[in-house]
Amino acid sequence: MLLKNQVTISFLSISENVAFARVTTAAFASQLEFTINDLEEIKVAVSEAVANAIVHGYNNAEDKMITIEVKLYGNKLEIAVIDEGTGIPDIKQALQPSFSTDPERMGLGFVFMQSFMDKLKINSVPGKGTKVIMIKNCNSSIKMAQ
Amino acid sequence: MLLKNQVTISFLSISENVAFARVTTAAFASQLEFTINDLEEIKVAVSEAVANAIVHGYNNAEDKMITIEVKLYGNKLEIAVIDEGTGIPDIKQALQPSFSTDPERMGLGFVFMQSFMDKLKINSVPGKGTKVIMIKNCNSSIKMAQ
Amino acid sequence: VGEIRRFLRDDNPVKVSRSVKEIAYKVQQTKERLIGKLGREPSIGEVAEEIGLSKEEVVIALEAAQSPTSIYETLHQ
Ligand SMILES: Nc1ncnc2c1ncn2[C@@H]1O[C@H](COP(=O)(O)OP(=O)(O)O)[C@@H](O)[C@H]1O
Ligand SMILES: Nc1ncnc2c1ncn2[C@@H]1O[C@H](COP(=O)(O)OP(=O)(O)O)[C@@H](O)[C@H]1O
Ligand SMILES: [Mg+2]
Ligand SMILES: [Mg+2]
Repeated sequence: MLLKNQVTISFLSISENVAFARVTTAAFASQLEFTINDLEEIKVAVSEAVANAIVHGYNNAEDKMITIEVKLYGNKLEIAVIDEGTGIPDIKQALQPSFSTDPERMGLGFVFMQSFMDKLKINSVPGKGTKVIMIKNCNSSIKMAQ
Repeated sequence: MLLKNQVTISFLSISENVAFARVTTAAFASQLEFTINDLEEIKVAVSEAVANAIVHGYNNAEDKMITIEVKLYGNKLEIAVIDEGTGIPDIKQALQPSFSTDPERMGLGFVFMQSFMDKLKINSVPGKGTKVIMIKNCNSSIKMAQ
Repeated sequence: VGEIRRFLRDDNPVKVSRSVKEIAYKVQQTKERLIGKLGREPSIGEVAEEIGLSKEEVVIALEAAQSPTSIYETLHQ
């Protein structure tokens, strides 16, 4: 499908930037015909992926970089959240509801990403980093009504 | 001065992205103690610089990239808007109020940037591109009032 | 330059800055009205057009007027 627009955002791995990343991605995604509710779901998914990069990928080190690539196709949004951190040794296990390597966390981040987006792909190499790709389709009922 | 936070945003040179660039930069800048009025001024300055990159730098070609680097220091915001377009042969002339190479434009973009920001620097190489750097200090009265 | 700054401060169409709370309230109202009219959820673009702001501006206002979205932040407040 034709790429209509794209943006790449790189920022420091500090927790203040979770909100920035979420709202920036939603602002860009608003160029497609998403509803407010869709955008809220996108924000949650991005927050979870960026929080994971900070907390798990970089173990809360504040001097690392996180990159988000957002691509808009005709009626499809693709978001990639990329870190160069620890990586995930067992992706299947990581995706399991309530699995977490941190006993104080709920292990629901990937569950949220999966339920709010239409597709979730994870590329990860231990010691190299993680790329989380999420795709959300644009509600076709709005398109058809126009 | 100590760099507190930074973001780099790269996007396609299409006019839809002017609003995105403006709002995103202001959202990031809001991590400093700017007033709403300051943020509105920052938005105007960024809009003008990005519009220039699209219209003058790239002659409205829609497949080029524009990069914005935003840096937050203790009480200072630095914004760089970068294109790899035509460049500006005579910067002094370009800065003149109401000078424009396009007879249909007002030639006030740089005037706006200069009046809304505390500092404006332009690096430009004809045939290579332009980097517009703008600095705005954070109104210390808010800091003191807190 | 000082004069221009003053002129623009007093009289700049770009700066009809409404507070984010005001915008967020307006967005909610407009959304409800459009649901009634269209029989479905409006897109962000339809809402933005109705209240005369850019889509991006509406997204930012909604974010600013809102409590945290992520469980991460909710847990780490
Ligand atoms: N970017 C990442 N880098 C390294 N490990 C990650 C990353 N994202 C997720 N993980 C691993 O996957 C697990 C599950 O993630 P998630 O579902 O978000 O739950 P939680 O963050 O609550 O642990 C994490 O506990 C962590 O071990
Ligand atoms: N990014 C750029 N690349 C090439 N030329 C530029 C760029 N920005 C500004 N210029 C030149 O400087 C002139 C003045 O810019 P400006 O003050 O914004 O006025 P206007 O955009 O109305 O022409 C432009 O007409 C153009 O010739
Ligand atoms: Mg998580
Ligand atoms: Mg201009």
